[in-house]
Amino acid sequence: MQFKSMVLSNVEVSPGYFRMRMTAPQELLESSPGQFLMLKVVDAIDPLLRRPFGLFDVGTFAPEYAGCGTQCYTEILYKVVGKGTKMLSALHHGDLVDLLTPLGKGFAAGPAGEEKVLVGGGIGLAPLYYLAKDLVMKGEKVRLFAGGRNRDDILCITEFERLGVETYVSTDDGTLGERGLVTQVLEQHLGSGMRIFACGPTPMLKAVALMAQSHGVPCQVSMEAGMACGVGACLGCVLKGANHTDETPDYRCVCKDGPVFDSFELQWS
Amino acid sequence: MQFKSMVLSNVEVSPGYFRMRMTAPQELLESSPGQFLMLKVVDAIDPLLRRPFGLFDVGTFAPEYAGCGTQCYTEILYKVVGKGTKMLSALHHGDLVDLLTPLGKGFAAGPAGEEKVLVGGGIGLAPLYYLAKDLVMKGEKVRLFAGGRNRDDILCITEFERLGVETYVSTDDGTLGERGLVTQVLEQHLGSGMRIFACGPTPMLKAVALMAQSHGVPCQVSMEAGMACGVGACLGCVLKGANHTDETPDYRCVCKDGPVFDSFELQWS
Amino acid sequence: MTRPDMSVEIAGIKMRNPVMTASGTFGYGAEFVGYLDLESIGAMVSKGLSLKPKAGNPTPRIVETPGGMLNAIGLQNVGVDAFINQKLPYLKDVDTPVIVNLYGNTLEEYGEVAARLDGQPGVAGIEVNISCPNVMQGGIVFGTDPQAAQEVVRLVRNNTSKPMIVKLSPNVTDVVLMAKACADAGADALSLINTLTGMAIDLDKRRPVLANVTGGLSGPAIKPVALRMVWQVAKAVKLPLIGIGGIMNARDALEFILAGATAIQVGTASFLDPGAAQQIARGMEAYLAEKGIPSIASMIGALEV
Amino acid sequence: MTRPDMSVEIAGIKMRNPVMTASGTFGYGAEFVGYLDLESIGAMVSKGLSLKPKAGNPTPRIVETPGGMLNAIGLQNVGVDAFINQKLPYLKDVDTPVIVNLYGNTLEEYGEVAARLDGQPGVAGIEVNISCPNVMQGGIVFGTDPQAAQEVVRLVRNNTSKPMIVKLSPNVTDVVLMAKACADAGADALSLINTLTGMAIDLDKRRPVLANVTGGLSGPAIKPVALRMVWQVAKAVKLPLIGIGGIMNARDALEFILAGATAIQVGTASFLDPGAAQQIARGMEAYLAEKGIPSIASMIGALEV
Ligand SMILES: Cc1cc2nc3c(=O)[nH]c(=O)nc-3n(C[C@H](O)[C@H](O)[C@H](O)COP(=O)(O)OP(=O)(O)OC[C@H]3O[C@@H](n4cnc5c(N)ncnc54)[C@H](O)[C@@H]3O)c2cc1C
Ligand SMILES: Cc1cc2nc3c(=O)[nH]c(=O)nc-3n(C[C@H](O)[C@H](O)[C@H](O)COP(=O)(O)OP(=O)(O)OC[C@H]3O[C@@H](n4cnc5c(N)ncnc54)[C@H](O)[C@@H]3O)c2cc1C
Ligand SMILES: Cc1cc2nc3c(=O)[nH]c(=O)nc-3n(C[C@H](O)[C@H](O)[C@H](O)COP(=O)(O)O)c2cc1C
Ligand SMILES: Cc1cc2nc3c(=O)[nH]c(=O)nc-3n(C[C@H](O)[C@H](O)[C@H](O)COP(=O)(O)O)c2cc1C
Ligand code: FES
Ligand code: FES
Repeated sequence: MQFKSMVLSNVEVSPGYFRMRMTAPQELLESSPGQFLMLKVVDAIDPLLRRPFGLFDVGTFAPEYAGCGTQCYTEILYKVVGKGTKMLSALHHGDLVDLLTPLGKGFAAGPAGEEKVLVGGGIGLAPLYYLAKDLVMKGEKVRLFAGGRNRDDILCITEFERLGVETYVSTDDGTLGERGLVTQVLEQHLGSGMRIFACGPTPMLKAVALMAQSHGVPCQVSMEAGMACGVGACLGCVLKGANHTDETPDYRCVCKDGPVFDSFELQWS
Repeated sequence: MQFKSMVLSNVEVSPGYFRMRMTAPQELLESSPGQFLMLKVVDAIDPLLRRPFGLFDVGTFAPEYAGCGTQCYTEILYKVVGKGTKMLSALHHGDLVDLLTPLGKGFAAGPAGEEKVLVGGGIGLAPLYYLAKDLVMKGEKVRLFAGGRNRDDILCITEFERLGVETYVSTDDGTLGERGLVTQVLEQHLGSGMRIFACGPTPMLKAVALMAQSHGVPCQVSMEAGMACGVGACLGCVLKGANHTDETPDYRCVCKDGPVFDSFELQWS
Repeated sequence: MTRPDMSVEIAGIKMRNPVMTASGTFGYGAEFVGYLDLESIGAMVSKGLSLKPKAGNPTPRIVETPGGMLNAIGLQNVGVDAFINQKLPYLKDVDTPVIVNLYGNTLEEYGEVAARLDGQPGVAGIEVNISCPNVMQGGIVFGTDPQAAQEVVRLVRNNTSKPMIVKLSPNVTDVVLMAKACADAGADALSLINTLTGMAIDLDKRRPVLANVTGGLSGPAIKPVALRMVWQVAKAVKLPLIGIGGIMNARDALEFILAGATAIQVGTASFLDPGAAQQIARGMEAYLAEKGIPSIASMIGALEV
Repeated sequence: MTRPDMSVEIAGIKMRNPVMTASGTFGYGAEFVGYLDLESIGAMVSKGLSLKPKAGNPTPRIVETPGGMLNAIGLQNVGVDAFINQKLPYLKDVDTPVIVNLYGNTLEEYGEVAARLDGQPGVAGIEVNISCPNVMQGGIVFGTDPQAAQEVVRLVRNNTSKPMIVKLSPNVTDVVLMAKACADAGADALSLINTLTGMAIDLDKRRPVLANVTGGLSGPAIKPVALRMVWQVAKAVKLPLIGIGGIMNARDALEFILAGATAIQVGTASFLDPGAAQQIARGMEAYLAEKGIPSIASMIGALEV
């Protein structure tokens, strides 16, 4: 869908990280965790392209103004890294943005009764909250491993805990949780009957994917790539599939075939 | 000067016309009526170029917050005509803009004791308020002839009257003041001992200039042209001087030699 | 009030309005269902097809630039046979002409691709890309040399009975020379412009942003160059022209019509807004209605210079 | 921490840093006093001078385009003699090299203008504009044809003992060919790019916006094209290069240095911000300091491809 959305709130949750809530049509309640949106920050050519963000949350609320039933919202959690996200961080309640969503292929929850292990690196946590909410609603046991460089990069942990998710935090500098990489903490907990859902920087995803594969744990990863269209038309966002060679190329679109892939689908070397 | 300025207020004074007050350094009190500013609406490339606006007012005020002396402000009065002015109209208190000002050559008040006749067409009124204030402070007798298509185009007349300026209003459709062109109303009042200061659309300025010349009344006109630099460097904003021919060209920069010209300086054919 | 007549015809291809989608920016059409009505636009142009499936370039393939973007997709496509078998059937049920953009890695391949498409009733016409600046072999030489371009165009002409549009590169000293060469060699219509060759650098990494180093610049940034070239070619060549380059809205589109284009293509704009082509068609009609202009045909080349 | 060494040398012209102002965008220098310190930049390039004063084109002469602007000033200038008598004396007291941009309406005029400047001690070097796309006679032919360019460059070479920079047009199929031609004919350095030829249309009036119909596109929109051309020429030609085109900030400037430019020129940016050149120089130095890079010279052409 494409629609104009009104910003409901836009709050700095940690230095340089914002959480923005926007109105959405009811149909968005049908979206899956792991899907994303493409946001046009301004109705001008700078920045030109839409910016992709994972769905951090989708839900309903009762607006304050009288005479209006429940209304659907979506949220994104984003890090200010450049021009577009900087302009985004200056929006406030009442501003309009243009959204394309739900886009792409989300996480597959997998069979009931497994232990669902969520692994997030920094801003990679964003799509995992929507996933956690969904899994908890389905009655699954959910654990979250969240890593970052320092404590400012550990986002919205209370929100996860409120859902009843067991959380494990680690930071490179030890300012919050264990000192070390999230993958080191994860490795100590890996075992059978688990299913991993990971999002974060590509080196982390690679480490998680290879670790999962060597432990025989099924693992889905949510990937990033530069995007122009978000709908599979420009072929700008491709990654190499597992069997890709220069002679028999096999490219996958992050926007359409992903952003969530089974770890075996992709080439990690 | 170039400086960052904070928007103090930005109010729609008539449909499609806004009046915006901004902070300015004390030095701007030395500016002359008729001078202008170049405003960069956003710190982005769309719109790319600065937009020129006449100084509508310059003055001082005592800010509400404690511990701060008087502060200088400037105002512009502008019409929303395109992209830049549309974005401008969305600014509010606290937003920052970048200004170059005072630019160009303003009005020369002329000898004391003359009748100072201000002629404004639509948004051409903008620089005349600062001029009226200045002339009234010097103890001059000031009349204003303000014209527009309809009553919505007649701006800030009360402000002029509050200064003690005698005002004559005309509209094309008669919805305010006399029905007819401002030049028709002006012609009935023309006589010796006057000095005209005019700003408005070029056809109006041409009519005023020729009328003034035929009545032997000195006349200054404030002109417009597309501008890039505002400082006389790009040579984009030129007009033909009175003696311009294709063989002996004589171009004048609106930004540096103007925007105010003596009516005899320019070619009106 | 009667609705303005928006229909145009390019080399026998009848279109309900002058708005086409540009090759490589609209996938194979189906990607945009749900965002616009494929039957609201004048024609669709497919992604550029080659004889064999083509993998395209390594990544990164795209980067945003001021007012534009660079792409070095490397002409990734499913190949002409897969297009005919997998993509075309769906498009056959859509009542909008499908124009197939094609290229060859060699001269011969151009002819071969054209030949395979010739028998396909679902193909309303072909657009020959002699101008893609991304691939080492192929496009680059043909599109910037009049003789080479003529060879390609003649060969394709001999292999097709379909209306043949030739797409010109802007990376030339004299676009009029190229246009005349293609006209003389048998093109039925010309489309212009393809992308301008550009480059982006990642300062901190000290590396080009694109894996391919250079890429093709598209988007609003190139509009003035495109408009100039359409105007120049319109003055010099009698063939119908299709204007392309930075068209974001109905006003942009109508400017190209005034400059001499019979139709226009919407490229990068479809990335910003997948419904752009439909909105532009609608906006063009609204402009004519508002101004009381009875037909779009009356605006073609109507610029007063 | 020692300050990074920002100095560069172009054909014997020593500059405190690589930031120059681009011809036609900085007037004759004096216009910018009060907005920046003329002694904070590497060099100033004058408005393009001809033998006689030149009126330039009718108006409108400029129009904003997406991410850029078109200009058709028509090379209005005071003429070389008035420059020497009226503008140069002021600039002599400024401790920053002055480079005079020049052009001729005929081949002979190029030589004549160069000759008149040759004896002037206040002139550190000349920049020969063979590339202005605005004027009917003059620039357009010389800048797009290798033989014609060589003739101009040879003639100027014979009329000057000053360092000679030749400024290239981007409106060519092969900029490397043009660069080599100018190098062979005796250029000491090359600057690139001049503006891309473009056009803007006023839809409602059905007329071109510019009185001259076409104009030169400058500003951020053209940066990818400029960067590509600098990189291409740097690989092929040994002369020092000056990168120009859409440079808005220090990062843009450093990208051109990585691509192979020894110095850069700031054009349209000075319109948006009259202090741009100084800020860019300052920002470049700050970048080197922050990254611990000892000298700008070490970054020239340091792109890893
Ligand atoms: C499917 C997907 C989901 C994403 N979800 C989130 C999210 O939930 N929260 C979040 O903060 N970020 C998310 N991102 C990354 C986010 O899109 C980029 O941070 C954003 O586009 C940067 O825009 P900018 O204008 O601020 O930065 P720019 O000025 O454009 O660039 C700054 C830096 O960000 C990189 N970058 C730019 N565009 C992209 C892009 N499209 N993808 C990846 N990197 C880019 C650039 O290479 C550069 O290093 C997601 C990306 C993808 C592809
Ligand atoms: C010295 C000077 C003083 C001015 N003072 C005022 C003032 O006090 N109040 C006010 O409302 N307007 C004033 N103007 C006009 C004002 O600058 C333009 O209306 C404004 O730049 C339009 O910007 P935009 O982005 O909204 O319109 P655009 O989208 O850029 O263009 C919309 C229309 O405005 C015209 N236009 C664009 N730029 C200029 C320009 N630089 N000069 C003239 N016309 C232009 C275009 O040709 C077009 O028809 C002044 C102009 C000059 C030269
Ligand atoms: C991602 C992308 C892929 C493209 N692929 C092709 C192609 O396969 N064949 C072709 O002839 N042109 C291709 N083009 C060029 C466009 O069709 C069009 O000529 C160009 O983008 C200029 O138009 P625009 O500014 O509206 O995008 C491509 C452009 C983009 C942005
Ligand atoms: C208004 C204007 C006038 C110019 N005049 C000249 C000139 O006289 N001689 C010349 O060689 N280049 C001239 N140029 C080209 C610039 O020097 C520069 O090459 C071009 O603008 C690209 O740089 P930019 O994108 O930084 O502006 C002019 C450019 C502009 C915008
Ligand atoms: S972003 Fe265009 S194909 Fe994925
Ligand atoms: S606006 Fe540049 S010279 Fe007047």
